Amino acid sequence: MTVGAWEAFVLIVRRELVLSFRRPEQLLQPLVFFLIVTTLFPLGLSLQLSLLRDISPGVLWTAALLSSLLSLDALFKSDADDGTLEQLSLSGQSLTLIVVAKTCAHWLVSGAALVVVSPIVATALGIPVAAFATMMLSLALGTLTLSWLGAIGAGLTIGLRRGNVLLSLIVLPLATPLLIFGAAATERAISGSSAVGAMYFLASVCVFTCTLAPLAATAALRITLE
Amino acid sequence: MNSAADGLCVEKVHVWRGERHVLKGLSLKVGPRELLHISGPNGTGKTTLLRVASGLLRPEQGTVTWMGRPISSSSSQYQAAMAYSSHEPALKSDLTALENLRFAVGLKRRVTLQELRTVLDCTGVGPIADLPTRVLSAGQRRRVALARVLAMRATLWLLDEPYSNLDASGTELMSGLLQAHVEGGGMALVVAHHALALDCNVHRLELNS
Amino acid sequence: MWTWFYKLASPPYVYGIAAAFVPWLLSAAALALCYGLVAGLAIAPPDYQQGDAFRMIYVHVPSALLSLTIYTVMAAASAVALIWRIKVGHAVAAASAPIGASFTLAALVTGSLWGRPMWGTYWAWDPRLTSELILLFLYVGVMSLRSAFEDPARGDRAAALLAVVGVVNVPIVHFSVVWWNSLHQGATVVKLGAPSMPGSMLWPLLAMWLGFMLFYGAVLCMRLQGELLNRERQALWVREAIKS
Amino acid sequence: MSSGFWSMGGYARYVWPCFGFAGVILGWNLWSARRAMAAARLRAQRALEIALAEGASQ
Repeated sequence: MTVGAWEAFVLIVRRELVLSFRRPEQLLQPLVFFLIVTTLFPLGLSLQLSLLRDISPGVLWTAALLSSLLSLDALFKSDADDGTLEQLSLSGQSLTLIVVAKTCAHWLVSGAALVVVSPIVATALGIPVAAFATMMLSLALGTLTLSWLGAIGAGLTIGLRRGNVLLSLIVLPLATPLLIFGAAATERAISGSSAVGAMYFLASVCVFTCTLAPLAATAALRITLE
Repeated sequence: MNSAADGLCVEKVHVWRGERHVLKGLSLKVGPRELLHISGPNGTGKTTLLRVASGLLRPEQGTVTWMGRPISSSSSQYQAAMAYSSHEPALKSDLTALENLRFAVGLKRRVTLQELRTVLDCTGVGPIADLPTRVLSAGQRRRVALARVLAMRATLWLLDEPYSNLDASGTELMSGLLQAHVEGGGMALVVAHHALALDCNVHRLELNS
Repeated sequence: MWTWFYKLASPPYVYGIAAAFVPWLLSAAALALCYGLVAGLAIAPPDYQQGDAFRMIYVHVPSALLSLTIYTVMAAASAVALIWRIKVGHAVAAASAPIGASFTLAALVTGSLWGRPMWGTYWAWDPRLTSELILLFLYVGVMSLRSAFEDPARGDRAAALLAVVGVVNVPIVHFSVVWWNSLHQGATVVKLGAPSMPGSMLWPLLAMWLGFMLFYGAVLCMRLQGELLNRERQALWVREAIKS
Repeated sequence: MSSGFWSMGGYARYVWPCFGFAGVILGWNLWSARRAMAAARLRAQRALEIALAEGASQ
């Protein structure tokens, strides 16, 4: 009679998606932030399109990291505030499964949405269409890694008052390899040379984080829940 | 008296809240067909004790065992057999009552929507099962939380102030369900201020500061 | 052997040896530092390339090494405290964090001063200095997380987990920064490398490094007594400790 | 001491501030460690007095 792990995983992901789409404006906010930040740079630098293209990978990736951070503290905070996180932790399912399901659902809603929106931003920054594929793949890997680093940070800062400032302070230093390899891959794609090297490094950081972060995020949750 | 092996047993737990020594070596035991009513003035650690019993809070010293085995090592069996309802009704305000139950109970056992509707009917919130819980009154939310505990079909109930916000019929419903649960072989640990009008096997644990 | 290790988990015992060690560590550190300074500044010959500017390695390299060593010690103490629930581990981690952050800052300032003659600017995104900067952010993250909680025990455990997660990421961050540096900065910028050194230059460096390590031990023992008192206020042994 | 020593081969502007700052860090560590120890001792004493007062009143 007890519910299997896969069944519980699907149920929690569905729960998160239903909850997210009940408040669509909260989904759009990080994306709009992503668009705004990327339009600030050209305004601030007032460069011609060709020069803009040189800095576009850095701008795109920095904006992507910052807007992903925005949506991260909603990962556990709303459930912790209304007590449902306790109910989830007592549901008989392992806490790791709950964390994995919630983080994957969060990535689908924030990271994947960001990747879908990124071509608009890319054209605004003068990135050629040929580079879109590599850029979007690298962004997908990058936002997934950041969702996992963010899950650890969010788990640690649940009950704190100004939690999301601290969340950024904790997560961003750990996300520097992401930014380096991601921006390098996009830059290589733009200049036409092969981005394979950077993509492999980015993928390895992503795999490394996705395997260890669930343990750390579960431990983080256990610390703040206890 | 039945032995400690077939119920919940809490032995000499100590808990500090920062500087305050909230629980000083407290012990309790609940067996089948028993209800333990924990009462006492505010701030004497009633909720802390319930959270320790549920496994949410790990005590600095002392042990909590279920069916003779410590709950820290057998948490999945323990969680499958118990239902915890905190002081807050713990419902997602954006989800409807039915969805709340579906996602909460669905993690513990396969349950059909029809079965959930009947449970919600039986606790008097059937007609509003499809409204988001934010529009419900506190009493109605308490009834939805009660329906969740019922739908879990757990042998052990851990209820924190289950009577709060309930009107006269709600209180009567609550007492009836508790009575039926305990007489049907279940166990319950209930934190409540006022006396429980139950005539089943009720033990009382008075916490004083 | 195990009883010695087991005793390390009991706060009063650790408080006792920490208090006893401080004078010895401090005097040994002072000795090593004096020798290192005199030998490094006056006796060691100037480098054929960097001239007397190379003497700045005698404070930069020990600070940089120490900043990384202290982070590792903090992460190890945190891991021990998390896994075996030993409170002394949290105290060691809490005591080490500010010391480590201060030496990271020292490494950054001395590094940029040392780089100035070579680069013409105080900051040229040298790969090691950039990693040192990110290490400083990690330290600040751990310290601010620890102090953000009202309940000190929970703050300890949260900071401990972050320290462990951080130490796993330090090599990755360092590698990615070095890789990133190789992308943009070609051979033009001389990397902040210590010149290959004959004995007369090397001994002062070892002495300074030893001096810094002993100094860290001394300050750690001092701070550790404070951290243990904070965490064991109700314990009986605290009464005797305060009277003495 | 020969003036050559103090000039540090023309790099005095960098070498002495460098060592100076390292000295500042060492000094700060000693000073703040001692201060932290004193503060902890004070807090422990105050907690002790409160505990004794409570003990006496019960």
